[in-house]
Amino acid sequence: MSVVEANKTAQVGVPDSWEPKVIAFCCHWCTYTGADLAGLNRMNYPANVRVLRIPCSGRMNPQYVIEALNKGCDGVLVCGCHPGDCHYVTGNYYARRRMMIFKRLLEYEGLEPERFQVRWISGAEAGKFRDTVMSVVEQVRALGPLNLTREIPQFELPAVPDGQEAFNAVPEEVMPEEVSA
Amino acid sequence: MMKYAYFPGCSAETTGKSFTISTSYVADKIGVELVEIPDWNCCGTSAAALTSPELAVALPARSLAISERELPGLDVVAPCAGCYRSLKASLAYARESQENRDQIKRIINAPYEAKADVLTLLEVFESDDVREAITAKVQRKLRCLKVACYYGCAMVRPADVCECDNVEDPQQMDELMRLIGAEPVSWAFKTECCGAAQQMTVPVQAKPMIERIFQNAAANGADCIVTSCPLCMLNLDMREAEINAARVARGEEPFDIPCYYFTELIGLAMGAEPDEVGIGIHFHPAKTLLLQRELDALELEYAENEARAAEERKKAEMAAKIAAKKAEKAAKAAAAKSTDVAAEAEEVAR
Amino acid sequence: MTAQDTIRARARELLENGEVTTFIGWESGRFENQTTPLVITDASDADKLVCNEYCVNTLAKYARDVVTRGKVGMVVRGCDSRGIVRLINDQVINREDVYLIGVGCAGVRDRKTGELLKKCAECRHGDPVICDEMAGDAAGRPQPSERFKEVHEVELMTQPERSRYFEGVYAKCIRCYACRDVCPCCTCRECFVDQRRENWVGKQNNVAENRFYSLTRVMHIADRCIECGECERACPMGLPLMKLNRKVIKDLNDLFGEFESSMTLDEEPGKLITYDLVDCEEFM
Amino acid sequence: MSRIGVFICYCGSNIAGTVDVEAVAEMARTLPDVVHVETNKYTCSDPGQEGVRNAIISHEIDRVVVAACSPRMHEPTWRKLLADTPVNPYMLEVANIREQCSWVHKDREVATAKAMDLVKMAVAKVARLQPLHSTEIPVHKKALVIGGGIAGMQTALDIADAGFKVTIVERETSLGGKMVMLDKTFPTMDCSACICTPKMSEVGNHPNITVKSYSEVENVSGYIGNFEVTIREKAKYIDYNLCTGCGACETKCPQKVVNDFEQGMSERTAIYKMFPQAVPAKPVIDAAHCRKLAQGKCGVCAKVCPTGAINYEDEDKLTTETYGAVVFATGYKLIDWKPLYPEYGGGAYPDVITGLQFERLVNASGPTEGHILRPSDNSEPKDVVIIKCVGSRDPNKGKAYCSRACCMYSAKHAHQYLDKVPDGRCYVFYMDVRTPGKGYDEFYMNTLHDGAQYIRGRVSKIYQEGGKLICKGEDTLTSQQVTVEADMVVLETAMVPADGIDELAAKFTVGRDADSWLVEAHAKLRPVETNTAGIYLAGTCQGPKDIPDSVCQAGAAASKVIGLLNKDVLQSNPQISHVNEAICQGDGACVGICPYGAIQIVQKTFRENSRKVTRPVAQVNPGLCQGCGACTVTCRAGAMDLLGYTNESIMREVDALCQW
Repeated sequence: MSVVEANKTAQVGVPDSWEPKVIAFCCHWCTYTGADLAGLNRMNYPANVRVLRIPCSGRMNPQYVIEALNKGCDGVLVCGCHPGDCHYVTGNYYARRRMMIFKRLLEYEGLEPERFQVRWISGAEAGKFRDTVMSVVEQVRALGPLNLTREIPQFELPAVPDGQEAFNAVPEEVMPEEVSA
Repeated sequence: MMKYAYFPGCSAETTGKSFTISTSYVADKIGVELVEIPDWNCCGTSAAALTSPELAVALPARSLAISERELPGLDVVAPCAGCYRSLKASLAYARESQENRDQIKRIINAPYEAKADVLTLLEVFESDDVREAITAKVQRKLRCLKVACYYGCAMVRPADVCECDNVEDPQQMDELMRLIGAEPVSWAFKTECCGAAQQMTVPVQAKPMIERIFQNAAANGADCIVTSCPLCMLNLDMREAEINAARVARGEEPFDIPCYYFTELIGLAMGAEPDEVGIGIHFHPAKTLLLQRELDALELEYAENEARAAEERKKAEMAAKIAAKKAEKAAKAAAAKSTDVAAEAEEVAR
Repeated sequence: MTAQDTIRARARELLENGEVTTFIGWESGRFENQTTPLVITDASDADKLVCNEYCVNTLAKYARDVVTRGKVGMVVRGCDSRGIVRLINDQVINREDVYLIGVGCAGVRDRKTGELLKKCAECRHGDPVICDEMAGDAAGRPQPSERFKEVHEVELMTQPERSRYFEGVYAKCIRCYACRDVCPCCTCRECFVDQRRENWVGKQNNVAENRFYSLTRVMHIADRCIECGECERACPMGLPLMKLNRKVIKDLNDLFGEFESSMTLDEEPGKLITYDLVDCEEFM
Repeated sequence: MSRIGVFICYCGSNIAGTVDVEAVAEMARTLPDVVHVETNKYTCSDPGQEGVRNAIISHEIDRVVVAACSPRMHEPTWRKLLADTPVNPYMLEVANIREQCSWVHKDREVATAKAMDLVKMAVAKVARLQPLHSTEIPVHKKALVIGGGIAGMQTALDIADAGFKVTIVERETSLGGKMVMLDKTFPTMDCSACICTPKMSEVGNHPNITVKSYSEVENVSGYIGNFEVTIREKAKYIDYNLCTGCGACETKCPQKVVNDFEQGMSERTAIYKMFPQAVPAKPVIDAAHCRKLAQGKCGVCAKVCPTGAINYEDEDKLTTETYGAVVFATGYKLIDWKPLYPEYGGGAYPDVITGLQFERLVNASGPTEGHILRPSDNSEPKDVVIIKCVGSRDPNKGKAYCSRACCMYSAKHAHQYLDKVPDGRCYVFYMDVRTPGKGYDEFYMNTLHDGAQYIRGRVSKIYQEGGKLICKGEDTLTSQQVTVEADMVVLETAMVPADGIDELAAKFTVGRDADSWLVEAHAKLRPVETNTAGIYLAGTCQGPKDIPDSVCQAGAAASKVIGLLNKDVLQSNPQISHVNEAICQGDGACVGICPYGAIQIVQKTFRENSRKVTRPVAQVNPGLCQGCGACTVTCRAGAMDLLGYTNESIMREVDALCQW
């Protein structure tokens, strides 16, 4: 998860051809239907979004978001029926709680809020689907690619906490405290 | 010995003097110690709330904070219903969140954790220990006295602040009255507003509020009204004459319904003279009724004793009659037997 | 009679009359003031048991491994007992599988510095929440005032600062999974990191995948974490894992109402497997 | 090794206009496991489908990707096509390159690239799918209706008329429910009994309907088409085969009991029929009050019974039967206003009565034979106050909702009172008057013309003084305090669900809202279905309603049931949750989250590490699971998975997509 400044410097190296990749997890009954309706109405939205159909937003495992970010998506959108309209009655209520917590956790660890968004879009809200996709793509485009730091930087061995030292300390004379520190 | 921090309120030495007198009389008797909170201040009542909500919370909190510091571990008793409501509302606010407590601390510039509860005098009297103590100390039961227990509005509302589970028909005072032999009537104005706060500003609206309380008490056969709120007491007791004058002018019967603090009646039942518990300083004459009812009680007792004696006499007569009948029967049987024996003997002899 | 004496005596009795087949406690380690968990099956070993302020390991999770051999007796403090409640509520063990001897705990100490361990300084429940008997008195220690101080500090950082901070954290992670192994909430029969078919999370030791492993671990224990702090204590690289666990607990508290997991055997279902119609809405 | 066939559709120019279909096909050929790629002008056309079928045979394809229009459009078509081929219908993935690609993007290059990605995703997913088989669920052609009120009776009649067997379970001793207690019905003022009792006897005599009166549902298991229901028929102490319903026992029974049917305003005997027109028209013995049963002495009824039908040894009977469908018609009761409204006396004043008590008072067969007499002294009240919304629209004390029928029946009560007591005065305190319905507002207007005084405001206090009930309130239109000295007060109290609804609904896993009304599957589009397939709702169990609406809903529920029972078998949806028992821990996180109650924790024995271990694992009821997948996310170990949308397939889909 790169930081904004890092992005700005990185942006120099970003080729002009770079396009953000956004994956949208859409529930079958509402948002996927809304996306289809956008097609029927020949609405236009950026092609940077790929829709992955799931039966219900309650099926949305946070792990899929992690996988997408890890494998190179620049943004993730999760969409479901409006609370109260879930085809399976309660799925999106659970999704709402889970995604609220998960989103906060990702942001706590430094992910830009724009990269992971959740929206309720009904089967009739083709316009909302288009607008949401456009705004998410634009926001992610503004942030630049998600350059995850992968390499482990060289760093000094941390002070080994207790216990660990006891483990290393056989025999104790060989492992004086200065070494482990 | 039960011990409480005592928040007297401004009426204690003035308009509610007889409440204070009777309370201390009864508390002494039953072993409840009331320790006055040092340097307590005005509870703020409705005036503070009108000025600023913070003031309404902070004023009572100051006294509670002093009590927490000086009288740790003691719950606070506020006999005046107005004080009780203010203190309780402030306490409820403080207990809502740490933020609220911090705000209060900032304003009063003193530590305050809202530990102690705020109680009415009635709540103190609710405990089983106090009830037992009262029962033990009662010397004369106030029989024949029909009382309308009047709780007033401030002790029960707002219901969530006052934690009152029966806003329309509270029972604590009624039970205390039963304990001392009086007969609480069932009536509909137990917690109705007496209009005290409006008497000066909108008397046209407020006077009927008093009148209908008396009206309903009378309609339900009460001799008197018993209250636990100094403001209600003042309002009802002082203005009864005024109400009566208006009624007479309208050609209606005036009321003769004295008002008492519940502590006064408990004190009386414990053997106090009316003046000892402050009954002598009421506006509406309050002693005659008590004398009358005492006489009624004596009469009733006499009648009951008579009835009991008559009953016993009847029983004894009955028993005697039965015994006589039994004896007669036995005698007859014996006689019959003896004739039989005689006959047999005769037979044998023959 | 000290709590330690009581524990030894009771462990002996329980093993002798067959009420339990194993007993879990601590024994003295090789070094001064060091202890290690001890599992005994023989009453004659009862005198090896110690109970002092250097018993740093939380024992709950050991119960899972030995419970198949029969009823387990064990010593529980606040953290151990909540761990046991967790195991029971997650159907890992049954209440009747364990006999719990409670001890009040005022916190355990670092064997060298003598200082209270971080996890104990933050502990909210020194005394057992369940036990069958108490050895000695409850400690009744005061509540630490600021449960979420650490979390709050991180929250106050800017987004780039937080990102850099956690990159530093995960750069250190060596993916040893000690945090998982020691956690009383991590009781899956097969952990997600070991599932090859789904391949839930990348297995390279790099900053990003370390981070995603950690995020998953946190989400998995989210509404069940007992805040024992064992993950942080066990981490050989000293990663501030409670900053993550408590972040989720704090958010759950703020959003869906105060709670503390694993305090009773009949606790309410977790916050993430329940919902409220009036939950706040931010995804419109 | 899987053999994937990819079929890419031009859809005329719909797709090909923006997407270079041949380029996509070229790319698809390079994907792993793809053995055949074919493009077609219209894949969904007959020749197109024939092409797919032939390709499957000739290339031995075992999984199929169709890149065409939305799966919402033609997924069923492809499934049906595959059913005729060796390929399992669920080894199919549709890449939506029309609605979500060619139609929404204009740039040919971009759209083609996206179409390629969508095909890649589909190929990645289809490679991980497993064959699924739907099973056939037999349908037991018999329906159970719970509740014998007007809604239940109507449902039963409609189903029975369509030729199916129906059982009605009624917990009271007679059919009729609340409607039969009413005097007249608004707005037509026809006599309730006159239109309700014929229905009762029709139900009682219908050859397809079995009435189980004085009975309750004890236990339920199973699922749509196959609900196994155990019914407890409470001991009636009377042999209904012998009893002729002559009523001799009732006239001779010495024990008097408060009559609930008359709302406590009269007495009945311990052996009783609820009311004269009861169906079944035979009495039962109220065991709690019968002298013979409670104290062992009496036995008068057995002596007078000419047929010897009395049996004091009778016991509850349990019967279990299988039903294809269940209809809830459990109705409502009136809220217990007494603890909620101490300001109305909390029940201390006998002349403060409920609307239902008023119904009995004006009813010619009621305790006063239709004379409006107040309960305390049997005098005719000259001033009557009617208070609406007692417990309704009052979130602080009662319920937040509107009880819907009270505006009309309070207007009816005012009308009936003014009709029967011409010199009386009637005051109606209201918050709003809501009269949407055919002829409803006209009816309300007539009541106003009758002379009813409508006062907009609530009554704050009622107390008794001098034999009068003094009602104090506010007229909010004039902002004046109002005091009415009334002889009788009628409280139009809120409707709440019938007693025991929570337990009963839990047995059937039917959802309830916060007020315990049963929840329909969709408020607008599936108003009589529940979320549990095969269970339907009729009448007020779903929410407050008046009679026309209840009957209407009853008919709707019946038509759903008839539709279901007309099928011999149902095809189960195989895309449902599946438990990997090897790693399931049985902690039950999935159980509570399932909206259908399809998951249970069961104890199972396994051989693990050469030992027998009995441990809890989750079990999915395939008849109940609808395949939402909510449970899968709660399962940290991933033991719960959703067939057709497995964790593995979604993860690989994500991976495939990220390669772009």
